[in-house]
Formats: sequence, structure tokens, C-alpha cells
Amino acid sequence: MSVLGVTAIVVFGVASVVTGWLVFRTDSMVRAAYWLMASFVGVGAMLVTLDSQFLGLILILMMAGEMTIMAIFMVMYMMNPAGLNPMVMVHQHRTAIAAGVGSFLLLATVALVADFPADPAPAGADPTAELGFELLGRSMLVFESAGVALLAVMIGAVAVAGKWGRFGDADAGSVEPPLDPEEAAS
Amino acid sequence: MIELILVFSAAIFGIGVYGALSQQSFVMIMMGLELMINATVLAIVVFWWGTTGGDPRGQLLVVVVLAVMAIEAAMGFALVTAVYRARKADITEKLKRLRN
Amino acid sequence: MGGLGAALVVLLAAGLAALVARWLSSVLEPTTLTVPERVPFTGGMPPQVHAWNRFHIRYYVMALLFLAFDMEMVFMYPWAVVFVEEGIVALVEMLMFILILVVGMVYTWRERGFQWA
Amino acid sequence: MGLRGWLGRLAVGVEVPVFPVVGGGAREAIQDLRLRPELELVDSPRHAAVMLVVGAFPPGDVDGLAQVHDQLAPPRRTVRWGGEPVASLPDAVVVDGGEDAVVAAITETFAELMSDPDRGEPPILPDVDPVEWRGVGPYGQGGMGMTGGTPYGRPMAERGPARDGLELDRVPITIGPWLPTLPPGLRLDVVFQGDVLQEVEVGPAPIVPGEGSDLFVRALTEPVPIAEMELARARHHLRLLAEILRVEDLAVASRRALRLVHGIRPGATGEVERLAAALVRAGLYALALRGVGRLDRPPPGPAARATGVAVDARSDDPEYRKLGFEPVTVEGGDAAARVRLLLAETVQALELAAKAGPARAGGRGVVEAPRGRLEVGEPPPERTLLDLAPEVLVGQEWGDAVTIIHTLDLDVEAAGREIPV
Amino acid sequence: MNPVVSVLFVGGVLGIGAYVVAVLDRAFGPVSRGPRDWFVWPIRRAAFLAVQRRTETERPDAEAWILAPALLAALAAAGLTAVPVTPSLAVADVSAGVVLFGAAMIIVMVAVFLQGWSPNSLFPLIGAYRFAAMALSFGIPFSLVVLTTAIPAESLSVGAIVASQEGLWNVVRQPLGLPVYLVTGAAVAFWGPFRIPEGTDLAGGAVLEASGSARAVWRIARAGVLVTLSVMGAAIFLGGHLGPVLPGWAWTALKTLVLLAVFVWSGHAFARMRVERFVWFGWVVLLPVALVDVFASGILAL
Repeated sequence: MSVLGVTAIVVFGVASVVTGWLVFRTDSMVRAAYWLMASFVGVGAMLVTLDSQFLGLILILMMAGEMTIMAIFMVMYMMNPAGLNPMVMVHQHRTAIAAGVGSFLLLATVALVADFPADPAPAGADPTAELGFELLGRSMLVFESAGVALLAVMIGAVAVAGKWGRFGDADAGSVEPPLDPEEAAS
Repeated sequence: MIELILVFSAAIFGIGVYGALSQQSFVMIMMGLELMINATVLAIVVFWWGTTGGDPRGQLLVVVVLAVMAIEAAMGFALVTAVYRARKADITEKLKRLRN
Repeated sequence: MGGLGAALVVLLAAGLAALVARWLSSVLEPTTLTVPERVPFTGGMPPQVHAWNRFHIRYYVMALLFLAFDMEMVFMYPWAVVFVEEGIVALVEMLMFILILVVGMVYTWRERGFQWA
Repeated sequence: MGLRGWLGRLAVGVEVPVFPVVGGGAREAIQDLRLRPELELVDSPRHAAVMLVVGAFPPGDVDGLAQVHDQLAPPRRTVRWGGEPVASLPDAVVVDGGEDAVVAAITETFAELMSDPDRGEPPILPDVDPVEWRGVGPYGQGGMGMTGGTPYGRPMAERGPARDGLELDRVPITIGPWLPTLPPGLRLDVVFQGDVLQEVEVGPAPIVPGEGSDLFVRALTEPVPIAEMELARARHHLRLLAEILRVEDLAVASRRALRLVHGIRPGATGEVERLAAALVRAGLYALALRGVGRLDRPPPGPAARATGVAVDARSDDPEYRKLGFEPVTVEGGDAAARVRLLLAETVQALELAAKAGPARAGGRGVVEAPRGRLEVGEPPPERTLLDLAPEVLVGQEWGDAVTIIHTLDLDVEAAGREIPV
Repeated sequence: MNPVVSVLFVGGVLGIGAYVVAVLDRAFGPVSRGPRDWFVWPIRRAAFLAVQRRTETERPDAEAWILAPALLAALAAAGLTAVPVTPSLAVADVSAGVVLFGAAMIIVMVAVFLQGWSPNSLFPLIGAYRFAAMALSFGIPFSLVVLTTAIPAESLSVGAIVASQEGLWNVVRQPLGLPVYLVTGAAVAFWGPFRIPEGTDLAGGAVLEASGSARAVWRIARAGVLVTLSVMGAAIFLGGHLGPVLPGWAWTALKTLVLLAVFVWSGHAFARMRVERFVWFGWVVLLPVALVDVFASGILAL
């Protein structure tokens, strides 16, 4: 890999890690969602550098839609969505930090210690076409089951989220929780 | 090279783990999960690029992971909506309190 | 990388040019705005609350449908590339895949997912 | 001079972005200004350089005028056209005279402003926060806890129920009275949840009715020429149509309708019919109006005739019966039906005006005004329509609400008038 | 291509294109002060916006507000890089060019959402959410019709797609493609009947609070998006630089101009669509039509 390529990898890698970190450092839900998108864009750019142009760009394309939906839903369901009052909404903070650092160290050690076979992807091939043949050839079942899974998700999501269901309104019979936690406990 | 990228991947994964465990809000937890998936995609592609001789199944795996992410997001948002509608709850603690 | 590197350079340059152009009026005429000048406009009366709120989107069901259809696009691109070579097999397989997804679209339509909730 | 001066000189000659503030009796004058190529009447004060204040206002401070003035992006100037000077706006350039005079004054003011930005007006309101918030809260942002206090000077919205069971934030807000999208002076105190209106109340209008002889009010007590009445009706309908087309972003057709108002002649229906056909081609009904704001039992008048009910005070009038008058009706009751009726009635009015000759009608204590049934001792049709607004607008998406407001032809100024007995 | 040349080239195309959009807009628009005014007006207007001062609201998301117009301009430029203007002149005629273009046009959603969200003002906020609803509805059909042009070419590279139209242009081979592309393209640039996020009912919507150079940059960037859409439409449906007699770049320019004129004309010819109707239209009309386009074109390509 050329010097330029390595530089690009380092820049995009640092960018995606930093933006990934910023997701949990901001109070504004819109910013959090778009920091996450930035992290995905950084990874997408790394994929492009790793000779998989198609996967990198499609990741960016998908994430633009998905992260806007993320932002919309986060604004919808978070109190103080724009972070006008600074807030901390975390629990088991120390455990979480330990788990995060631990998993990083574990994975990084594995990455550095393990001996990977060097068998680079051949240059000059068209990976997109290969993916196409794979999808339509021996992995056809994966492809079609993805379709069925997506259909299941669509119907499930619409049925769960929609207001109007086959069995009446979705919020029928629900009870609003009391404001006072003591009252709720009793 | 592979090692370097895997370290980046591990860092993103670690942040994702932290987010998923520490956040109280449902959607923020989902953000942690998405970050972990992000790291996974990166790791798969780097293995595909460096160690498999360009086996298309590596790419297929990425596509499957992306599908999983879409499914996770759609079901996640749908459930958040349903829970919010039924319980007016937007953070996990509220659900726990309601268990009894 | 190659071509996309050039694309990245162009992208950054265009963004930078826009930032510089935007900055122009503050160079020509630096201003500080008073409190009333900064009030958001809604027709003359100052707003009672911040506009940022838990914005109730009325199309959340459609947004969920989009997530699934977005995924479909990922499969479509490689399919389009190899379509001519694979021929009728590709056509039938994709038709099945799409028909499965269209069922979801029709279901959402019947469940009034495209209306303002 | 430098770059700034050079750019300023270059900018002179662009049509002047004007933010209109319309008081009583000035609705038509401001609409006619939209035909002038020297001006561009903009919707947001942030886009304007000149604020044009027209019409009659109550004495003393007028709600929101100073606020709108300060919202104009500097450099800005105010031009007062006709009427008394307004107390809230001390610096205005005052013009009396016709349309040409005001256009000349505005272009001149704009040229001055571009050549020397120091001639712009300073803000009127004092530079103080309306609510004390600085220094309060852990970061001095004015808030407490997650949603408490008044961060940056304003509280945050609170939750409330919605029709789909999601208890999300309700945003109380006052829209108008100086929003050019709405009819002049209409002030709505609304509650939004997302982009849907949850509560609507019509607020007090800070404008006073302007003078002017209303032909239809005169017809209550004395006979007036039918031709004149019908031409007035056609003009009113075309002006309303121009306004509807403007808010539906059909500027070209809107100007066409306005030009028709000025070139109106009895019997000349061809141009109106061509406009009606053009509107179908422009997708006005299919894209913007169909199915919006369907009314079940509207008050007597055009809105009722748009539901297929043939109520029209003119059908009882012997003079109109002699002309073979039959009320026009359109089925549907939605915004599309109301606009179709508007066009059909314009054509009918022009035909009646041609047929009527010197015939006179009126003096029967009841008359069909352009907005509905006008009757001695009853509230004017405008007030009935305005009272209908909250009920009709609740539950509408904001864009649809704007369409409904215009197709129902709400007019706060006329609603405030008393009908002489 | 040399990076400096690429930047100047794309900047030039977008700059000239944005000027052409402004001229055409004037020519088709409601105000008429004679043909000379068409060419002078954009310059005067830009000068005024440069002189007018920028306003801010009381507690905006300042960084996002600054970034949004720049992002829009950057996306227009990035989308343009994928298109070869002559057989040899392309900034980045990459193997996944169509995906690059699609990604750039979908991220327009992010730019508009940020522009509407950041002033913390009600009408821009509603505009932002309206655009999100729009983008989620046209995104799939838009990507589908662009993708369909790749079927005969057997490649996602725009250069290959142009080359595959040597015998017959895609506008004939895929008759449903161009209409859907024009409709969804106008929606991408929130132009014409799809001026939903910036409609008069919102008093300017997403740009209500923007004045001065901020508004000028936003307007120019939006025109740039329209130019990119036209250049791309010319390449994938009208055979790009292919054509007799004239040199390649002239054909590209000519075809782009035709599409630009169609886009700009539609801006004055149609009423603004209701947003709820657009959502229905996008999913129930555009999406099935785009799918039919995919399969019909597929069968024809076999």
C-alpha cells in the first residue's frame, strides 16, 4: 500500500474513532446522530481505501438515510433533545468504561499478537461483480432469506409502531406511570 | 496494515460497548450497538482485503451485517415507539421500576 | 483510491469555498446583534418556548419502512452489474426478492402508514 | 469606497426586497404592489431590506411591529405609506400618494441604504433579555435539571396527549399578526405537536378597519346597479384566487389573476376560463387542494355552495330572477371545490354584469356579499367564518391549515366591522 | 486529473451552471423586465446578499448552521465528479460512480435537515422535518432509476454507462427512467412542485432565518445540486458526450442545458405539493413505477 494510502487509513481511522467517541459526548441528539454518521463515513472511506469502493460508498449511502431516521427518532423520544440544558444520562458508568476499555484492549491485543495469513485480494478484479455472482449463485439462499427477513421486519415494525392495529388502538389499556418513583415502587 | 486497521476497529468497538452499557436512553443504546456493527464491518473488510484472497463471501458477510443493522434499527425504533406509547417511558430505568 | 481521492479533494474544496463565501458579509460589515434582533420570526410575536422540542413526526411508520427498502438497494447494485451475464436467473431471483418487499409496502399502505398519524 | 461600496452600487437596481406590514384598509393596495417589477414582497423579514407599513393601526404601540422591524436583517429602513405615523416606528420615511409615489420612495430609500449602510435604522427595542437567565444553572445557561428553568431565556415545551397516543411535546406559539403568509392582521394562538395543530385560537387583531364604501353594505338599504355588484364580486374572487395561488407557490398564475382584476370587463369570461384551465394543468387541485379541509355544514355562502348546497341570497331577489340567475354549486366541500366555485362564480358574475344593463337590486335588508350572506342585524359573514376557523383548523398539518385559511377567505378586518342598521 | 485542475473544473461547471439556473429562473419566472435583465439580475441579487448582513437567532446550533450550506455545496461538487464530460475528461470516473452520485444526493437530506434544525425557530424546523419525509419517500425510486441505467452497461461506472448508449440512448431504452428521474431529481433539489421545505406557507421554511451571504451560499449550493442532477441526467439518459459533429463537451453542455431548462421551468409551472400527498405519491406511485422500470429494462437488456 502506498504512503498516501497509509496516511488516508490513519486519517480516516482516527476520524472515525474520534467522531464515534463524540457521539456520547454531546447533549444534542441531532449532533449525536450525525457524529455517528460521520464515524460511518470515516469507516466507509477506509473501506474505499481497502479496494472495496462499492461497499464503502454503499455504507455511506445507507447511513445517510438511517442516521437521519435515527436523529428524528432520538429527537422524538428524548427529553431535552437539543441539549439546551446540559445533561448526563448514564448508568453503571464505571462498569461501562471498564467493559469498553477491556474489550478494546482484548481485541487490539488479539489484532497485534495473532498472525494473519497474508493473502491480499487481487488487484484489478471487480469486487462488485463478484459480489453479484455470489448473491445470484451459491449464496442465493442468503439473498432470498434476507428478503423474507426484511419483509418480516417491515410487517413487524408497522404492526408494533402503528397506531391502528387489527386488534384496536395500540395504546388501549395502558397505564401511565406515576411521576413519583416511590409511588411506583409501592 | 491489517493490524493497524484492526486496532481502529477495536477502538470503535470499545466505544460502542461503552455506549451500549452506559446509556440510559433506548435510542442511545442503539447508537452503541450501531457503532459495534460499524467496527465489525471494518474488521470483516480488512480480513477480506488482506487474508482471504478476495473471496466474495467476505463481501457477502458485510452485506448481511448491514442487513442485520437495518433490521435492528427498524425493530428497535418500532419497539421504542410502542413502549413510549404504552408507558410514556423513554429510558430503561423507568421500565425497570414498572416491572412490579 | 485514485479517482475517489480526487472526488474527496473536490468535495473539501467546494465546502471550503462555500464557508469562505459565507464569511464574506462579516468581513465587509462586522455586526453584533441585539437580543430582539435575534428572536426567531413567527409573525411578530416572540415565541413562548424554544422551537426545539420532542418533535412529533407523523410519518414514523413510513420511516421504518424506508430502513428495510434502503437495504434492498444494497442488493440491487451488484445485481444490476451482473444482470446481463446471469440473464433470466437474475431476473427471476430479483423479482422474487422485490415482490416479497412490495408485499411489505402494500401492507404498510393498507395500514395507513403513508398518512399523517 | 472599496469592495463594500462597489457591491452596494451593483446591488441598486435589483428589485427591492420589501417586507409588507398590512394594516386596515390596505389589503388591495399591497396586493397590487406585487405586480410592480421594482419590488419583491418577501415572506420573511430576514430577507428584506425595507419594511413597508401600510394601512390603519390603532393608536399607541402596535403589537409586534417593533419586533418585526428589529428582525429585518441590517441595513434596513422603514417606509410608512399613507395614514397616521405609527408610534412603535419612529424613524419611518413617510409617503403619501399613489402606488408610483411609494415605489419611487422605496427604490430611493433602498439606493441610499446600499450606498451608505450607516443610514440604516438601529434596532428599536432595548437590548435586554425579556427573562433573566444569564448566570442561572450549572453552566449559566438559565436552566435547571434536564428540562427545567428558562435556558437561554425561554422555557422548553411540555408534553401533552396526541391523537395517535404518543405523548410528545406541545409547542404553544403565536403566529402572526404580521406573517405575510396569512391574511393581514390574522393572529393565531396555536399549539403545535410536530407539524400538526392541536389547538387554535384566533387572537386579537391589531389593525382597525380602514375607510371605504362597501357596495354590498350599501345594497342592504338601497338598490345599487347589479352590474357594479357583480363586477365587485368578480374582482373580489380574483383577488382571493391570486392570494390562494401565491401561498400555493404559483407566482406566475397569481400575477395573471391579479392582472385580470384590473382588466375586468362585463362579459369577458374567456380569460378567466383560460386561467381556470391553466390551473388544472398546473396541478393546483391534484397536488395542493384535493381533499384538504372538507367541511360538513359550512355557513351560507361560497363555502356552502362548494358542498353542493344551493344557498344564495340572490335567488330570492326578483331582479336577479329576471336575469335567469341560478346559484352555482360545486360538489366536494374541500379546498379544491371552493377554488372551483370561485372560478365558476367569477365567470357567472361577469356574465350577469353583461346581462344586467342598468338594472338595480337591493334594499331588501339581505344581500349576497362575496363572502356570504350579509343581513341586517346578523353578524357579517366574515365573523361567522372566522369563528369557524378554530374548529376546522385543529388536527391539520400546517400547510393544509394555510390552504384552508385562504380558501375559506378569512378576513379579520371585515369581521370587525359592524353592519349599519 | 491533477487535483488543482479538478477543483477548478468542477468549480467552474458549478459556478457557470448556477448562473445559468438563475438566468433561466428569471426567464421562466413571474417578473419580466426584458431579456437584458435576465443576465444582470443574478449578479445584482448576489451583490445585495453580500451587502446584507447575516442574522442569527438567539440560541442556534451555530456550527451546524454554518456547516449546512457548505455541505450542500460540497455534495453538489462530489456528485459532479463521477460524470465524464468528454470521453477522457472526468474527475473521478470510478467503478462505483453511480453509488458515489447516489450517496451524494441522499446526503442532501442531511444538509437540508441541519439547515432547518439549527436556527431553533419553528418554521425552519417544520421545513426540516418535511424534507426528511420527502427524502425518505423519493430516495428509493431515485436510486432505482439511476441504478437501472447500469444494467445495459454491466458496470456502475458512469463512463461505461455513457459508452453503453452508443447505439441507443437510455431515454428510449428505458422510457420510464427519465420521467421518474426528473420528478425525483426536482425533489432532491427541493425545486418546483417539491419546494415543500421552503414553501410560502412556511414563509421561507428552512431558509427563513438565513439572510445575507448565508442565504446566498445556500441558494447557489441548491442551484449547484440542480446542475449536478442535470449533468448526471444528461450522461445516464441522454448519452452524455455522445453525438455527431459537435465535440463531446458541447453535447454534454447542450443536453445539460435542456434538462436544466426542464427543471427550472417546472419550478414555475406547478403548484407546491402537499407533503402528505408527496409521501403517498413517492411510495405508491413512484416506487412501483421505478420497479417496473427496473424489470422492463432488465427484460429488454437480455
